[in-house]
Amino acid sequence: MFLNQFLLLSAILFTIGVYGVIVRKNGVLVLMSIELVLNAVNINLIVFSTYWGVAGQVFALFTIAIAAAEVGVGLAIVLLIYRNQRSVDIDELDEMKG
Amino acid sequence: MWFFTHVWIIPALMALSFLLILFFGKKMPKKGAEIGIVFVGAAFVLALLTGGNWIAWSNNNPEGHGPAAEGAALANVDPSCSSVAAEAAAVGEGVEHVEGKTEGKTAGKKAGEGHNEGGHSTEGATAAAPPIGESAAPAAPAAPAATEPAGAEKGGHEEVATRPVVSCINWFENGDQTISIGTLVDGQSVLLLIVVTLISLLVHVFSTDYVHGDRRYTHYFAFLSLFTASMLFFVLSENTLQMIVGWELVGVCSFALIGHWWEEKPNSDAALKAFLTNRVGDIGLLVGVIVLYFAAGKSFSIMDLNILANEGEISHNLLLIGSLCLITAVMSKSGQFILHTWLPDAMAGPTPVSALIHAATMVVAGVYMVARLYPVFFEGLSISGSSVNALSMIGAITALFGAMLAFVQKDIKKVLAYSTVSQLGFMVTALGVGAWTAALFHLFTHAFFKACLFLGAGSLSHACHHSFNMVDDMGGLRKIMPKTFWTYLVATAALAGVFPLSGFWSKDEILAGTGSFPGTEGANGEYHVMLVMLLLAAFCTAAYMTRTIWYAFYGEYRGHGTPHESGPRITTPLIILASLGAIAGIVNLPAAFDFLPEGTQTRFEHYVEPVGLYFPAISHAGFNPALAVISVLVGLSGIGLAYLYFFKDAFAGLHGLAERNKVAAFFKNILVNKYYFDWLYTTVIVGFVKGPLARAANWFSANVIDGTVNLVGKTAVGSGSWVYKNVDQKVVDGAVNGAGSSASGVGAMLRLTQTGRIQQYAALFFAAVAILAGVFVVVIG
Amino acid sequence: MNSAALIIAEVVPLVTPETTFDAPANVVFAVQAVVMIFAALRVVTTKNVVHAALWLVVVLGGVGLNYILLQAEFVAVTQFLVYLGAVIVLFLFGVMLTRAPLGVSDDLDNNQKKIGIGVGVALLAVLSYALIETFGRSELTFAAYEGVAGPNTNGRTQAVSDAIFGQYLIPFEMLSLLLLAALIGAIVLARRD
Amino acid sequence: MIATLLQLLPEADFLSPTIDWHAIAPEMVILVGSLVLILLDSFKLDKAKPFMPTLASLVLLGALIPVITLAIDGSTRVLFGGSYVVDSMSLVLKALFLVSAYIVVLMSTNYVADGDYWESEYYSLIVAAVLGMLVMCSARDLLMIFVALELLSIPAYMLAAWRKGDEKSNEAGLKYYLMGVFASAVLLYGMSLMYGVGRSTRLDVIAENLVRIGDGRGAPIVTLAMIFVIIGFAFKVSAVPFHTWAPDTYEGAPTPVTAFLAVASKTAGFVALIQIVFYCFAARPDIIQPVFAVLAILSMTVGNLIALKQTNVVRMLAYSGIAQAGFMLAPFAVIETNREQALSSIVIYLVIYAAMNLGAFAVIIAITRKTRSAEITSLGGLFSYMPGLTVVMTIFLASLAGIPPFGGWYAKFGVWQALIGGNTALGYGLAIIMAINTVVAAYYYLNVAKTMWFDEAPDGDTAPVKIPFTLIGAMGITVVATVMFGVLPGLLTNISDFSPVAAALGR
Repeated sequence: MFLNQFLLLSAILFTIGVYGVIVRKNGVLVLMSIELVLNAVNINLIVFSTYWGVAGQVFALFTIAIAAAEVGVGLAIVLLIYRNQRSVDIDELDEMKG
Repeated sequence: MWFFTHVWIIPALMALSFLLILFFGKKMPKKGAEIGIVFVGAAFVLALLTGGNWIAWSNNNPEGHGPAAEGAALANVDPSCSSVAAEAAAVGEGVEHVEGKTEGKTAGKKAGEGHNEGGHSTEGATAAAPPIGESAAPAAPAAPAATEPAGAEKGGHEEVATRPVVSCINWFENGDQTISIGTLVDGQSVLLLIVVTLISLLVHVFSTDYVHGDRRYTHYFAFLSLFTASMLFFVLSENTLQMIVGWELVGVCSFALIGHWWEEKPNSDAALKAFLTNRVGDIGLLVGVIVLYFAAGKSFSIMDLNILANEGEISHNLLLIGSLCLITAVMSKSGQFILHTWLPDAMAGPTPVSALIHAATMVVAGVYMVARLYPVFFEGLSISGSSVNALSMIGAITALFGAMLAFVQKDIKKVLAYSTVSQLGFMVTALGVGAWTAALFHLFTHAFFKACLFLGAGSLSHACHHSFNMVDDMGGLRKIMPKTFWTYLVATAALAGVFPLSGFWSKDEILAGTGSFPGTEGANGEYHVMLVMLLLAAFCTAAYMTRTIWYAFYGEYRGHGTPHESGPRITTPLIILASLGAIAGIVNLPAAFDFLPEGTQTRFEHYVEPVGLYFPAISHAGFNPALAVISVLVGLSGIGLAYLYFFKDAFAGLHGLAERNKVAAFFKNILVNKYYFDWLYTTVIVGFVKGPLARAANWFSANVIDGTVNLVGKTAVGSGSWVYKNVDQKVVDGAVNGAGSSASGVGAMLRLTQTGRIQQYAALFFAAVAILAGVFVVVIG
Repeated sequence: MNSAALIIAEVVPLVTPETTFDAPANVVFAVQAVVMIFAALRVVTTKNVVHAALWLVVVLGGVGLNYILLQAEFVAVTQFLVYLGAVIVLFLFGVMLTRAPLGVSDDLDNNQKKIGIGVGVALLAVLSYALIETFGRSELTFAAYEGVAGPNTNGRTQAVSDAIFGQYLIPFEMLSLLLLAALIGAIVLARRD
Repeated sequence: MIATLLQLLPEADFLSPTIDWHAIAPEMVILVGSLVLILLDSFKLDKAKPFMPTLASLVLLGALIPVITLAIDGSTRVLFGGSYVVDSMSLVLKALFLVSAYIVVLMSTNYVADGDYWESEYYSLIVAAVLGMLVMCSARDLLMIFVALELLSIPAYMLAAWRKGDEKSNEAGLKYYLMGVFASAVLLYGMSLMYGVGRSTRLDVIAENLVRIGDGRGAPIVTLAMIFVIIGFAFKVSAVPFHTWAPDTYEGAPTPVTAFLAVASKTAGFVALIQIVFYCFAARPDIIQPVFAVLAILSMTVGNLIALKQTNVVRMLAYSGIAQAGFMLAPFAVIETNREQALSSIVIYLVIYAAMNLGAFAVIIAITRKTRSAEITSLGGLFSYMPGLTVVMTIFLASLAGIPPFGGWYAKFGVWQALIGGNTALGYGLAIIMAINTVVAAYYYLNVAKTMWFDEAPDGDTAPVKIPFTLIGAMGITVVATVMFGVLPGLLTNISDFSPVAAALGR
């Protein structure tokens, strides 16, 4: 197997995730897109850990844990907004600008 | 010596005064004014004592010349403040240190001084006597005097070395480097000490009446004290970093004082404008100081910098860059052309503040800074032996420009403001052409008569219901306010350069310093353009001041209510200042006046001009009677023309007063003058000489003289008002404001990018990531 | 010298002749890569919120499969447990609690599709240029795992645990506080009061 | 039962790491302290609430004690094989974070108690975030830096949304969270590649490998990884064009949280940048110098220009903070030729910036107690009814504008010195652009000062408002610091003399 086949797969996932966060306006969907991006990173780490030892795996484990925490916090904020505004349409949040 | 090492007490007194007034002022019977006066009085006495000691010190320290003496002159420099000076002082003979080019320069300088010294030496040399000096001076830097130091010895063996006394303490450490804070005492700083404390004292006294009953009376005095303290701190600066702090403090205080009556929006706007314009220059100062810091081998010390610059150990390019940066600072602080616009606006402050700002403190800071770091400019701009440079050009343009603009102002304070701009232009030109002493001398004399004029204007407005509009709200005050009138008249005459008032002597010295006029070969270069521009400026100065006198004191009273003479607390300072303005010139009578008793000529130069390695080898232009006569004539013709212009109009009494402020009215005045000339020629001349000669004379009078008067008047007024309306108000002010409004326009546009929508932010974020990464990946790989 | 050589060749020759084409692994990779990319595209394009969550399951599972291919079994197990077991459930709760429309909805995207595609393509171009330019056709050799011996699978899980509790002890402790803080904060924000 | 299970375990060859407990004592105090706060809140509930700010302050100040003892000890301590280093610079920065957080707690005390907030959890989260900051100061490992960054960010996301009923606060929280996560993603992607090319997560190893790879063409992934990592932190310090979250979040978040974000969080971003750039990326000045020059120029210019048009004082401070970040980013661009001065000028700027900006926010909190609005016009006539507050605010504004003798002046001066001392065209260019920007910046700072001093009070309401003593304490500390740092810069130059640190960095 080539190194690049994994790295390019991860780059594609990263890019798709980026597309998602720019285009999706439902808050939950944006969070899902973020998961794509973070998983892309993990693939990179694991790939490189085949060269340089377990540090990459440890890094990936930390990333998984932190990503989970981030999603939890993100959902809490989205829920908060939903409760106040009855909508999770983040495109409509533009009270502060300029 | 005690006075020189403890001179820090003077600014400290004023700072203490500020704190005391701030904390206890309101509880005092006189609301804090008495604290200010007592402290500034004490500061003045101390400054006088320091000055007296300085004179005694200078007289009692006769030194020889040559490199050894130059080094010895630095013996009172604390080694911890200036390593270079300490080194120079330590080198016994100083010859190893001061070699080659420097040695030639130093000796050449002495030869130049010899020329001036010759005038009052007991050997009975006459003005034309010292051929040694005259021959050596023009080629001062290149003089092969190293081979003939005797020439210097002969001419100047009576010269005394005025030593700088530098003391400092450790301020802070920056890495392995110690930055000190301290005082530099030499003639220049002592002079400013006396001037600043004196003017400040008089302004304090004046203010007790002038701002009486003001609701921020206590604040006002607190800031007067702080302002004075800042200026004194700046003046005594031992290093450039300290200078920046003082410089900025002065700016901050002026902000507070200009905006003192902030209830009116224009006042607070003016304060902001003054401050912001000054910020532009501050940046120049900062960058310049940092450049010079590296140029001087990582040292902020003024001594180090000056000595190294003087000895040619700093590359010319670095000095040029540094001096150009500093010139930006001078342009803003000293109101030089393009950045001068804040100065007239700053008239919004209380008048005594204007007097303080214009006469002794803020605006002269720029001039003082150039004088302090003179070797940087002298070498960086190649002042010696040239005929044009940035400094002198800016000064000359400002001198002429400001004088023309003063012509068309209605507000008496704005006339004075533009007048200050113009006079600062004189000083800057003088520095630019190498006439260091003349510049400082003019600073000295100008302080008195300009302070007198401003306080006089304050007295007038005090009488006329706080209006400064001399065209509409004043007039005929000569009888009502005799003290104000006479002091104002004297100060005006001094400003116009009427012999023998102080302005005459200092202005003449500047004119001679340009080295353009035949017979002033002792100067550093030949600045022909500057001489012409300064003469024109001098002409305009005389004329617009006459105009002011006319509007304020002659004709009929046009304002409201009944004007009255001001009280003694206002008039006493006026009288003191007017007297000083009249007689201050005697401190620097030309060396050529050898009929005077010994030791009365060039005293100012003698005590104020620094001696030592930290000052460049400038030479002095001699007094030239022809030039003096011309300058007086120029001044008198300015007065005369304006006299015909305004006063004769009054005799005619035909025109409505309201019309006077219109340009059309000026043309009418010209017509009136024509009648006057008609009268002169028909009755006086024709009465004596009849026939063709008379007719010819009549024709001459009707066509040539009238035409000339007409033309001159029209041109002066027309160009003045055109320049005011189009250049000053539109172009210069517009550019200054335009830069601001375009910046805020761009800001408004950029603000639209902040849409508030997260996903546009996200798009921008990732687009920026892609672009930044893409560019660098492609470019660097 | 090739840059890939500078970065990795000291561990393993750039193109090792003895490396055989690992057919099964590559076939598995190709299939799951295609599925993953398709699923990822569906996550960001589908008009049904619940479907998006389910497509995400496919992607995350594929990622776990990749970890197995890369012989990182412990991480793969964690991936399945944390993502498929917890995060997806969290998302589904989120979908329900925010009353997202369960059927097809046209109102899930904003009007920035073109910008999104532009940015995505630009980013992918930069990334793939840099990756291909640098690593080219370098082989994956698992050099790091070969020397590690131990009682359990290739010794790697033990090595991971040794690293976490040795070298990475401080981040591990911080992580515990981070999770606690996130927990407390999320509760405060999400609960009614 | 357990004993049998243990017997089943194979012979473990795990060696528990040796830990220098003194070196990590400040972190331990914070860790234990935050747990105590959480436990107390859980068991005592409302009874404990009034003591929470005091307790949080005690924890923060308590952590300062080991910092001081470590500073007195003076030796550089290296833990975990070089991935955790306690040296003089990290101690200065730790002290800065602890004091800043203490001031934030002082500012929060009445603000949080008066408003409708979850009080105890608020302090728990702040203290937790401080742990992230402390670790950041010593971290010399990508993973550790990342976890520290997340630990200080995640509580901040939630604190920004802490005013639960307020839609603005919610919006602020979501914006900050989403942008923060995007930045984390980019940062992580960069870190994963950096791990790939650098063979380790430890900065010194990566630096060696970067040198070994050299700047030969053909390894664009190195460039890409470095830029991604820098961008991740550029977000944190709100550098343009990654600044968009800052004004909105600052405006919407509770004001003490804004102060926390604007000072502590931004400082943490700079600390991370210092670690990464000085200890690792310095091997490639050909990349980082232009990158930082671009970021610095954009930040100072765009920040200043938009700040000119702001009507809300918090937003104005947000944009001014962006511009100030630009000033602080500039010395990175002369890292090759003037490393030592660049490092100390950034740290000095950070310290002074913390003092003056925290002070400005404290004053705003005090003022908004009366005006209930952060519009600049609402500050009108402040001098007539709260002169002391006006003077204090003017000092902060003057300091931010860089006017002597206040601290901001010396901060800017140091940066200039570093830039010009670098003696490169880039350095001179940056110095000039910075000079122009300083002039622009003076305008909007003084405009606020002018409003306070010269304008009329809106509605003519000139009744003064009582300022709680905690807030007075916060203002007192910051104003004294701001003035002292300007008058006696020696205080700072002494503690920020990192020449040994910088020497150790030298190649």
